[in-house]
Formats: sequence, structure tokens, C-alpha cells
Amino acid sequence: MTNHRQALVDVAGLTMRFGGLTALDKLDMQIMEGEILGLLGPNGSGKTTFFNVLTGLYKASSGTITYNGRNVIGQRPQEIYRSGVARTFQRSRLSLPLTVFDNIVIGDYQHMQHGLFFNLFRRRAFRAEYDAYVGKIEALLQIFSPPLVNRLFEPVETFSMIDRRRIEVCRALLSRPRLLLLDEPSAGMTHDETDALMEDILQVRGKLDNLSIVLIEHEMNVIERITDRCIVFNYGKKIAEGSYAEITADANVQTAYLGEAA
Amino acid sequence: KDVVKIAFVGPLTGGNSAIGLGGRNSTDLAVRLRNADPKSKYTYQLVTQDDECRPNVGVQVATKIAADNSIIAGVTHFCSAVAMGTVGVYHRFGMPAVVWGAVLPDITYGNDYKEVHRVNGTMINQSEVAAKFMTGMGYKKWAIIHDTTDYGKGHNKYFSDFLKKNGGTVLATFGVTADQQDFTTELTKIRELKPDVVYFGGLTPLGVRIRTQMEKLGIKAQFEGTSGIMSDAYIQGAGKELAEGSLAFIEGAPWEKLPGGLFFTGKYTQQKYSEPPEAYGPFAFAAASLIMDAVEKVGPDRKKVLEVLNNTKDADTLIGKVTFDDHRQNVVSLVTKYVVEDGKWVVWEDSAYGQKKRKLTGL
Amino acid sequence: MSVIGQYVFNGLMLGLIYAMVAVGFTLFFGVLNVIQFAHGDTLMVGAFAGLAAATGVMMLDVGSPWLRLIAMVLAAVIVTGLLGAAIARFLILPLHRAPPLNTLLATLMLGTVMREAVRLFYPDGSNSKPFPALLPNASIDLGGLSLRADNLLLLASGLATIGGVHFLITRTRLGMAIRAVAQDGETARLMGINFEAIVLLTFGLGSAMAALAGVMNGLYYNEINFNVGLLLGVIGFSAAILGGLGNIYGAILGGFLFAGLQVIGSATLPALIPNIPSAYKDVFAFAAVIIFMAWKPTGLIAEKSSERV
Amino acid sequence: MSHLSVRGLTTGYDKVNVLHDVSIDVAPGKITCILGANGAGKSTLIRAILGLTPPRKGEVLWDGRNLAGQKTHAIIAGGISCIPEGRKVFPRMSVAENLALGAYLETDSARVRSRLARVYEIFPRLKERAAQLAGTMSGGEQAMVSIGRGLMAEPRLLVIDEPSLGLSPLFVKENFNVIRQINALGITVLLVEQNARQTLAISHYGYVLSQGRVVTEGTAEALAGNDAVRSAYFT
Amino acid sequence: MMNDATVKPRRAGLTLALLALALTGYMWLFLHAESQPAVAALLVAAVLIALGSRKLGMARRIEDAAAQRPGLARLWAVIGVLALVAAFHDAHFVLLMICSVLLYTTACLGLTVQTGYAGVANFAGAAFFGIGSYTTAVLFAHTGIPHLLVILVSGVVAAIIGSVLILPVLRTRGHYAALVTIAFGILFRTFIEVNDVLGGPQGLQVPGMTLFGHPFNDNFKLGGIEFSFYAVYAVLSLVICAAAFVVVKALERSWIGLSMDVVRTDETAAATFGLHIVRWKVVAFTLGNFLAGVAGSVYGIVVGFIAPNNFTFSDSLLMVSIVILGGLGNPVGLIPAAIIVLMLPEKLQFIQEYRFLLYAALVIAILLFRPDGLLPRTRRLFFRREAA
Ligand SMILES: Nc1ncnc2c1ncn2[C@@H]1O[C@H](COP(=O)(O)OP(=O)(O)OP(=O)(O)O)[C@@H](O)[C@H]1O
Ligand SMILES: Nc1ncnc2c1ncn2[C@@H]1O[C@H](COP(=O)(O)OP(=O)(O)OP(=O)(O)O)[C@@H](O)[C@H]1O
Ligand SMILES: [Mg+2]
Ligand SMILES: [Mg+2]
Repeated sequence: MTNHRQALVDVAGLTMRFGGLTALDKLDMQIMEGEILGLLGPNGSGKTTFFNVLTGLYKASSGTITYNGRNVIGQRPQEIYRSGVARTFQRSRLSLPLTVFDNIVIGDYQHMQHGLFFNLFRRRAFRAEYDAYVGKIEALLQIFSPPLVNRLFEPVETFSMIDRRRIEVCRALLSRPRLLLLDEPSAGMTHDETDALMEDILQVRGKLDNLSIVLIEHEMNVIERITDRCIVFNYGKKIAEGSYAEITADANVQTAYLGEAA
Repeated sequence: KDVVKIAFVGPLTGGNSAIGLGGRNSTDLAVRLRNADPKSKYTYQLVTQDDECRPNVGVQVATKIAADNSIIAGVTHFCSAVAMGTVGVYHRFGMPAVVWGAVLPDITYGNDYKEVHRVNGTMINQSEVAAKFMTGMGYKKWAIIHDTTDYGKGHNKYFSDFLKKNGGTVLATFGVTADQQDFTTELTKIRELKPDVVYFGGLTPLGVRIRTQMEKLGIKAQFEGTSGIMSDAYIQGAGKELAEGSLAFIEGAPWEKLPGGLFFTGKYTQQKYSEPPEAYGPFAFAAASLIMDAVEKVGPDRKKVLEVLNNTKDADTLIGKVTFDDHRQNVVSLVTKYVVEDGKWVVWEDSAYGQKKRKLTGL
Repeated sequence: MSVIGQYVFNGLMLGLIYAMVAVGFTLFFGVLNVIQFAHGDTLMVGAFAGLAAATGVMMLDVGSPWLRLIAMVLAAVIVTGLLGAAIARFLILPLHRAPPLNTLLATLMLGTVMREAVRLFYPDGSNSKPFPALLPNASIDLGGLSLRADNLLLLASGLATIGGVHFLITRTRLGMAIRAVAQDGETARLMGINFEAIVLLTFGLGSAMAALAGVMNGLYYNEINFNVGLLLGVIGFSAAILGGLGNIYGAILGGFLFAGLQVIGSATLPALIPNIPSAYKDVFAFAAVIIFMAWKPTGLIAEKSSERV
Repeated sequence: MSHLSVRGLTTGYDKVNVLHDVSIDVAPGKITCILGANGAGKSTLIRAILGLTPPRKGEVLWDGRNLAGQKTHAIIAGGISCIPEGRKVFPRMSVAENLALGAYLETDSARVRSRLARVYEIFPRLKERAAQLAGTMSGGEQAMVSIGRGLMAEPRLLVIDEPSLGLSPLFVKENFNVIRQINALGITVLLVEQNARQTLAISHYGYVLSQGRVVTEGTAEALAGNDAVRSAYFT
Repeated sequence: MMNDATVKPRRAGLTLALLALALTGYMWLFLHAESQPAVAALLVAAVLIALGSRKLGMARRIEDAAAQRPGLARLWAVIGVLALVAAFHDAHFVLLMICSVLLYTTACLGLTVQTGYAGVANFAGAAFFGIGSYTTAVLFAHTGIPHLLVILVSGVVAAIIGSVLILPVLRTRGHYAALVTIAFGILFRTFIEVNDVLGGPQGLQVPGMTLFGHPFNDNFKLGGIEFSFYAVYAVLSLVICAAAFVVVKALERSWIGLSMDVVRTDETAAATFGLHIVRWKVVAFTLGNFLAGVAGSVYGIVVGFIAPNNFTFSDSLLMVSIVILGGLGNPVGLIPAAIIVLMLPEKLQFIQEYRFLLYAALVIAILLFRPDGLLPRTRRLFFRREAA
């Protein structure tokens, strides 16, 4: 069902080494436009590393990632973000002393006005831009966690892990990215909470056309429910690719990842 | 009796506090003695301010006392940079000030402020005498270390000039910062140059360090300092043996030989101050006495006191006769030479060295 | 030749003292991520404690320089060790949850308190004090290079001390505990480590090192004053950072590097530019530091990156 | 064998109390689990037992001794070890050093070595990476380090807070096996987990915490059969 | 917090007015106090009032009021200072102290932008302050540039010289960056002392200021009352300080301040969300140095004399102390902190050589009781929130 779609990201021969350790090993894969791709694999198989390379935080040792027709290897994180890639982090990375609003609004940094004069002296125009952001963020939070709407101006450090994850997802979504990378967003959530989060993500995706999502997740039912396609890593290599049913049936995946060796 | 306030300003905290405290104690002694004197018409009260040896703080406290009209006059400043900054303040507010320690010539000669007087000499007099004396002794080659404060830099300038005039050569000059601890690099170089004399323009703490480190490196040259090292602290710091033979020069008559000298030392000890008067204490004492004499004469009125001070001529003080010239600088013809002998600063002429019983290094 | 030898030797002594101070900074930073700005003044207090002890023993009519030396070192180490622990207990730990800069301010002020206290309350404290020369001062003359036994002894014992501390930190259980506390105090407690005890111990240890450095400084220069700590503290801090914070080798290298810069600055500058005051050597040394930091932003021995995303 | 008993525990952060009058018993030699939604106070309960968030009221009895008010390291020295929430590895230390710290209180090096061998057996990945800085390990690898470190203490009571967070399905299973094995060695286990089904499968007794209070308790079977529990926590 | 926003605006106004009155009154007493018992009593009173107001919830009330009517709060602050200037119209020394406090506050506002917002610790504040002073001294003496312009130029020069440090400051972080600025601070001071071009250790005289042909350095009469010439400088300092405050506060409540905060707290996250890390660090560093330069310029003029010893590493630390003591990142906290750091040692003159000992001990005590500084930074509110 995804085959006739266009590839948004094309990864070819991607290798990432840390000293003697090869975290990504001649990886070839594609991310299609508008799909939800599940990224699976045992611990330490290179999933997060792939995100880090794709967002420009790590520089790959060799290989290419073509996105938007350009190789992003060697681009700075800032440039990659501006071309529409947003992410969450496996270990949440929020600015704890800052408020929920602050943390989310920064997600749309590229569209804010940065001029010194605008910011310092055109306070009325600034106010208009600010109000628009408050509206947008409240709308987002209304979807992900309505109670947070009333706590918009409280510091993030007073929130639970779960809320922080939701805030991170909102931050990533605010700029209406084309590619959203989610790194274990449901870790530590109960079943219900995970469900709700996924529902919310799907709901937002409905509003943004052609958003592609890559989801790293160990919770298999989540993968089953929401992904269009999955790719499984092991030791930095792609060992399987296909629908949920296909990969769970794969013997390699079973031994390496699911532990249901035949 | 009416109460008359006079001020003392000097460094009471930080690196130069030893001299500052000595000056304060001496001023305090002058005030106490005067108050104890039944003949005095007023009761004097001392207002003490700490200038931390920092110009901006100096200007602050100077403004404080100068703007306070109940303070008639001040015994002010040991640090030259501070005095340079504050002379304008005293002038603006018309408060008579008598500098007790700062030696930079410009403090009196760089302006024409009627308010600013100075009892101690400038570094010019001192350097001239020092250069003449040393070349006269037969020394030929000098290595100079000076700190980069105005004190050290000024001494270096004047001393080098006078030295050249008198036929001495300066092999090398080293400017060092006032908080430097290690001088081995400079001294290693000096050792190579084999000078007859190591001249140091700066204050006691550095003087002690340089003298001890000279020894470490085995430099046998004669050590010559300025008024800045003329303190017991120098001898204590360097130790009796190392200090032996060190030379220093200071403006004014050898006060311990004047009749007032013994009296001063005696009274000072009686008061049990916890710090010694140091080299400039007597100047502070003399400055305070001049001020109080003037007040006794014309009453507590700044303008009148100023007039009296301006016209000081041959006034008898602890440091000898004081006469102010047209820039209100004490024309001290006399510069006394001192040498360390058996752990004491001794006037050259009275010393075993002066009497040719002992010999300075390299002679 | 002999001059160069002499410069090298001077530089080594200087570098050693800087290194010992830098090691203290590194230890404190290592254990609690704080900069203890009073460290230089701790050194000064240590030296004064040693001096007092040596004077005291002298008054007891004990002539032997070795006995006096032992008394001096013991007094210095014990007094500052306790002082360091007390600083940790009453200043560093209570401020542990506050932003790290606040600890910096508090210790800065503490440095002032210590400096002023010595100046005011040590007999005649505002003046330089002679520091007794207690080491044998026979000297070996190697072609104009005078190596004195006392200096060699100082150099050797300094290196030994640093080596000992390094061994302690990297090879012993205690060292491991110190590093664990440094990285995550709460989890360290979960390992059964007595957090407070380790912190106090580390501060005691680091401060005792400073005291040793102070005594060595005194024995080397035979002079001591209440102000020594100020500049030594700044230089020690610089050295620790030049080398790469949190790494003892770094601190040592940083110390020698800084001393090298100073010696090179004051020895070669006048040769290169005639009539330049040698005080420019500080300008030179600190300019070199700035350029160096631009070149190696995390110091000579960069901390191995353990941060990941 | 020792018995951990929490009586009327109340505690919290700053001005608010998070736990209210909580009492639980951890039977010796058994696996006791605590279930509860996020923010129910499970981790806080563990922190209170270990003295990290000191109890404000109530007592924590261990070996008949009240742990409330004692320092954490003293509590640990009493034979309790903990695998904390969020792994908490020492990032700038190697894997091997992290494991060694787990056995900090053990001074007999032979014993430390044999424990290390066992941990390496359970997690071969750790042996491969013994020299890697723990901070650079992947999320799941750090979890292994943390579990391994907890085992190194060979405690009488092992307290585990969400060990399988971020672990792959294979390791989650492995992990529950490990816990069972540990328990089989006679070590008492107090387990906090999100994965209720597997947790109850290996536990003997369980408590359900909600908003800082114990709302249900019972044997694992009973809880597994309890409809309310099923609907709330089962995957 | 939000529920308190229901406090009537009228009440807030009243609270602020009373506060302004009380603070001005206190400062009036404090500036007057000279004797040992008076200073001691005022210090004790300050502690008791601070404790009491927290107990009675007054502190909260004041905070809320200030948050609700920020404009009014600032107006009262300005009026308070003007009232003090008027009350001490002929007390030169007091006015000089007021100038110092205002100008150091201005410089520390710059440091707040650097250290508190963007996380670029600057331990060379006094050096940039000094660059401002020296530039002014030279330009006043040797050029005919209008004096107000010179003040601005001095700030610009400080900012430009600061750009020498930008590369190393950008490449380093935390303590490493601190070392870069420490090195610069020491280098600057040594350089101007060793080098005779700028007066060397003797320093330079700074001529008084003239504005539209009116010299500032003369006492003047207004409505028959003799005013100290320092009064004019105090007003000038107030204008500069207030302007700097408005800018720094607006900066905080803008996308720029937000960006700086994110850069400070998490550079990796900042990079992933496209922030111009370099740009914001440069802006913060340059703006901060500019403010320090401007403050230094006016300070030089007010004091009338500058020398290397005014701009030592200790002076830089003094500024850092003000920034930290006030509560890192909170511009309001700078004012009480500057008063404590600058005026307290002055008020302790009567204990002479013991004053630094006592002063340092007092600061430590304050830190132990208020580990986050006098007025810790609060969360950002871009605009006053209407009752939710
Ligand atoms: N900065 C780094 N330095 C050294 N090794 C690293 C670094 N980052 C990752 N690695 C190693 O690369 C491998 C892949 O790590 P990665 O974080 O991508 O795993 P992952 O698939 O996300 O695993 P998990 O599911 O446990 O999060 C791991 O073995 C890890 O230890
Ligand atoms: N350090 C803290 N400071 C203030 N409040 C805290 C702190 N830690 C936790 N809390 C609060 O205490 C409550 C209980 O938290 P706790 O971590 O014990 O829950 P939990 O049951 O372990 O949840 P989870 O499943 O998310 O780990 C939560 O409301 C949380 O917000
Ligand atoms: Mg991962
Ligand atoms: Mg928890």
C-alpha cells in the first residue's frame, strides 16, 4: 500500500561508527511520504543513532541521506530542522525552568520574527504574534492534554514525565513538520495512556497533510495499531522490512527482537 | 572645648594595609596627644576612612569627607594613584589635605590646587640622592626591578635618569606586577648580567620576595631599595641575615634622632597599637600635627586653616622642618640614607658600614 | 645552556605548585561540580598554620629542622584538612541545590574572610613573614646551573603527592566512590556510599593538598604573606581548566603549561621586543590562554564525551 | 529471613504530601509488586523506603529496625539494594566501573568477581562493552547496566522500579526471567512495573496504589482476576 | 498563582505605592545612617521586615502586584530614586553613591543578559566597564564629539573590543568560557597599567560633561535651593539605568530572550529546533558589553578620574557578585544586590580594617539563607495574564 508513494527520505549505505563500534552499518532504507513507519530493533541496534544522524546531531562516517532531493549529511541540525524535520528525544530534553508555553513555542522557531527591533520595540506587533501562538498551542494541548491548557505558564520541572513527553510531542508538531521523528514516546506510560497518546498523534496527523512519522517503539501493540510499515534493525543493519504481520512472522526478527524463537 | 573633626584616609584593608594602619595609628596618636594636652583649645576627633588603595573608592571617601563641612582638614593617602584621583575633589570642596605618603611628583606639581599639601618628599629627591650616593660609592652596573604601579614606575624613571647623569649603567630593567610571587625568571636573567647592584623600586612585600629569591639563585649583588621597603616588615620578612646590608632612602631628617623622635616612639609603644608605625607613620603624625597647629592658631575654619597651611615655613615637626613651596610641596632638602645592620634600619652615617667597619657587597 | 637549564628548573618548581593547586580545583569540581574559589586562600591558611607550628616547636626548644618540618607539615595538613571539611559541611553542601555560580560567590567571599582574618588576627599578619628554611640546602652545581637539594626535595615530594592522589582517585575504592558521588550523588547513596562523608573527605583531601602546596611554596620562597592565595588561586583555576577540568593529568599538565607560558613570556619577550617591560609577560600568558582556549575549547585533555542524545 | 513492613507512611515533596498513610508488607523470599497509574506515588514509596525522600510519618520496619529517618547509605548497608527509576547509570564511568560500584559494600574481591561473572552471563552485551562509558550506551543498554549493578550487591531485598522501561520485548522477557531467578536464590523482591500482566505472572502478592493510597491488595492471582485491575492496567 | 490575579488592580496600585514609600523611606534612613548602632539597627530591621513580610504573605502580595502592574512598579521605582535625589540634593557623597549603584546596576544588567539569559559567563565585566571609561576619557579630552554621543560610542567600543573574545567564547562552555573572560580581565588591567599611552598606573583625568553647552560639573541653584552637581549625574545615571532596564526586560519577554534561555539550558535541543545558537550568544555578549561600556563611561565621568586599579579582576568579581546575589537572571534583584555590595562596605567604614571581614561574612550569611539570591528569577510571563 505504500509502494506507489514517493520516498521522502532515501538512505543509502549509511554507516556510523563510534570508535571501534559500528552503530549503523551500511544502512539502506526509505521513508515514504505520508506514512507512519515503525522502527524496531533490540536495544543498542542503532535506532536512536539513526535519528541523530538524520537530524544532523551526529555526522555519519559514510553514506547518504537524501531528503527533499538533497543530501543532508554534513548539514547542520538547524538547516535540517528548517527543511521540516522535527523530533522528540528518548530522554526528554526540555528546558526545565522554562514554562510549558516557552518550551512548546520554541518548536516553531523558524517562523518567529527574530529582529531585535521587532522584539524590543514593536511590542504591539509582537503581542499579536504572541497571541496567535498562545491560540495555536492551546489548541494543540487541547488535543494532547487538556489539563495542561490551564497550566501553560508553569515551569516544566513541576510536571510528570508523561506530561513532559506530551509537551515534547507538541513542541515537535508546532512547526507543522513534514517529517516527525518520535523516539519511544510512550515509554513509562500505562496502556491507556499510550493508547491516548497514539490517538492524539493520529488526530493531529489528520490535520497536517502528508506528514510522515517515524516511530521508535518497543510496545508491539502500538506498532501493530498505528504503523503502515516497519523496519527492524539489528546491529545497525536492516534485518527486516514490511507490514507488522510480515515482520513479526520473520524468523530473524523473532530471535533477535521478539524472543519468540520458533 | 569644641570638637573639631579631622580625617585620615589611607589603605586599611588589602595588600598595602600594613602601611595604612601604621599611618592611621600615628595620626591617632597625634590626636590623642593633642587632646591630652591641656593647652589645646579644642578636642579633636579623628574620622578614619579606608581608600583600599583603589582610586574610585578613594574618590568616594574623599567626596564623603570633603563634602562634610564639619571636617576641617584631612591627612590623606598613601597610594599615589588614589591621591591623583582625589586632589580634584579636595580642590572642588575646598578641604585642606595634607598628603602623608604618596610620592608621585604630579600630586603636587601636576596641578595648582591650593588645598593639596604634602609633607613627604617626592620620588625625585629620593632618586637623586640615591643615584649620587651609590655611584659615589663606586658601583657601576645596575639591574632594575620595579613594580608597574605609579610608585615603581616613577622611581624607575627618575632613578635611571639620575643614574645615567652620574655615570652608572643600567643593564636591564624589569617591570613586574605588584602581586607577583615568583621572580626567578627575572633574577635568572639578572644573574647572567652580573650587575653590581640590584635596585628595586616598589614596596616591602615584593622587596622581601625579591631579596629572598636573589639568595635562592645565588645572586651576590648589593640590594638597594627605596622608601617603600624601609620597614621593619622588610627585615622580618627577609630575615635578619638576608636583609643585612640592604639600602633604602627616605625623605626627611632621620627623625629617630630628632628630639621628637624618641618621644614619638615612646608614646607609640605606650598606646599599644597592634601594628608598627612603619616608615610613613611619622609623616602622618607630622601632617596631623600641622593641621592641628593651624586649627589652634585660627580656629576650625577651612579657609583660614588653608591659609595657614599654605604659608607653612620652617615648621618644627617630627620629621624635621617643614616648608611648603609654591606647589605646597614640602621642600625637603634632606634625604636620609638607611642600611640594615643587625636586623635594624640604621642611618648610614651611624652604621658600621658608614663608618667603614663593615663593607657592602661588591665593594 | 645553564640559563636555559635554570629557566627549566624554575618553571618546573612553579609549575609544580600551580599543579598542586589545580589538582585541588579538579578534585572539588570532580566531586560536586563546584568551583571552590577560596582554594588559594586555603593554601595560604595552610602555610600560616605550618608557620605557626614551626615557630611553636622552635619555642619549645626543639632545634631539629626535621622535627620542625614534620610539625609544620602535620599542622598545615590537619588544620586545612579540617578547614576544607568544614567548608564543605557548612557552605558547599547547604548550597548544593542552588545554582553553581552561587557557590562560587559564597566561596569567593569565604576567601575574603580567610584572607582578612589572617591579616587581622595572625600576629602582625599584614606583613610578609619569613618562612623557615628547614630543608638541607646543599647545592649541586651543574655547569652554572645551581640545583639545590631543598628544591629537588620539594620537586620530588610534590610529584609524589600528586601521584599519590592520582592513584587514590583512579585505583582505589575510595576514589571510585568519589567519582560516583561526583556524577550522581543520589545514585551513589543507593550504592551504599556515604555521600556526606565522601564530600567532606574530598574537600579535606583537596584542601590538605593545598596546604602542602602552601608549605612547599613557603619552603621554596622562604617568604609568605596573607595575599599569596589570591593570585595562586586564579592561576590554579586557570591551570585546572587549561588542562581540562575533572582530570588530574589535565591539572598537572595545565599547571606546567601555565608556568611555561609565564617563564617563556618573561624570558623571551624582552629578547624579541627591546625595552618591553617584563610585566607584559602576564599579558602574554593570558593572551596565550585565550588563544589556547579558542583552539582547545575543553582543555588539553578533553573530558571524554559521555553525553548522548 | 527478613521482612519489610511499611506502616502508615506519609510523605511527599515540598509542601504537598504524595503518599497518605500507606502500609505494605513485603514477605520474605517472595516477589511483591506495586501497580498503579503514573504519578500514583510508586516511586515515591520506594524513595521513602530508601530514605531518599524521608518519611514524614509512619515507619519502615526492616529486620525489626525502623529505617525511617536513617541515611540512605545506612539503609543500603542493611542488605537492601535498588534498581532506581530511570536507570541512573554513572555516565562518565565505564560499564565495568558501574558494575563494581554495585558491589561497593562488598570487600571480598573473589565474591565480587563471581557476581560479575554472573551478571555478564545474564547480559553478554555488558561484557562486550565493559570499557564503554555508560553514558554513551543506548537507552536499553543503560537499563541492563542498571539492573546488573543492582544484582552486584547480592542483597537480601532487591527493590526494582520500572526495570523494563525502554527494553526490547526480548529483554523484557529476559528481565522477568532474571527477576524470577533472583527470587529463586532467596532474595526478596519489591517490584514496581508498568507491565501488569507479566508482573503479576511472576509476583506472589501485589498492591495497587492510586493517588498515594493503597486501594487494592491481594495475591497475584486474585489481582489478575480482579476486573478493575484488569481494565486499568492490562495490555 | 493565577488565582491571585484576581486581586483588584486598585489594590495592586496601592500596594506598590506603599512599597515605594516604605523602600524610599528606608533608603533615606540608610543613606543617612553613619554611626555603628544606626547601621546595625537598620540591617536588623531589614532582615526582620524581610522575614516578617514573607510570613505574613506580604511578599507574595507585593510580587503579585508588581507582576500585575509592571509599568506602575517601574514608575514608582523611578519616582523613589528621584525623591531620594531630591532629598539629598546637596549631599554630594550620597548622590555619588546613588550614581555608583545605578551605574553598576546598568553594567550588571549587561552581565545578566550574558550570564543569566544566554549562559555566557562574563568574568571581565570590569574590563568592559573600564574600556567604556577610558574611551570616554580619551574622546572627551581629545575630540569635540558631543558628550552624549561619546557615551554611546564608549559602549560601542566596549562591544567591539569584546568581539575579539567572541570566537573563544563561542567555542567554549561553562567554566572554560569563564576562564577566557578571566584571562581577558586580567590581561586588560595589566595592559593599561604597563602601557603608558593611556596614563599607565597614574590613570587619567576625565573632564566633566557638558550637555548643550551646560557644564555638569558645577553646583547649581534651582528655585533657590542649592543642588549638588552630582544630582545631575544621578538623574543621568537614572535615565541610563532605566533605559537599560526597559530594554533588558523587554528582551527577556521576547522571542530573543526565550531563544537565549533555550540556548543556555539545552544547546542540543536548541540546535534541533533550528535556533541560531551563535547569533544569540553573540547578541547577548555584545549587548552586555555595550551596557557595561556605557555604564563605565558615565561612571568615569562621575568619578572624574580613572586608573587601572579601578578595573581589576576583583572588580569584575564584584559585578558577578551583584548578579548572583540579586538572583541570577533577575534584573530587579540587581538593585538591592548593588546596594548591598557597594554601599554596605561603605556603611561599615566605622569598623575600619574589619569591614571587609564583616561584609564578606554578611554576604555568605545572605547566601546561606537565600541560596538562590535575594530575588530569584521567576518564570517568564510575556504579558500580564488577565485573570484566567
Ligand atoms: N555517542 C556515542 N558514543 C559511543 N557509542 C554510542 C554513542 N551513541 C550510541 N552509541 C552506541 O551505538 C549503539 C546504538 O545506539 P542507539 O542509541 O542508536 O540504540 P537504540 O537502537 O536506540 O537502542 P535503545 O532501544 O536501547 O534505545 C549502542 O550500542 C550504543 O552504545
Ligand atoms: N522531585 C519531585 N518534586 C515534586 N513533586 C514530585 C517529585 N517527584 C515526584 N513528584 C510528584 O509526586 C507524585 C508521585 O510521583 P511518583 O514518581 O512517585 O509516581 P509513580 O507512581 O512512580 O509514577 P510513574 O509511573 O510515572 O513513575 C507525582 O504527582 C509527581 O508529580
Ligand atoms: Mg534509543
Ligand atoms: Mg515512578
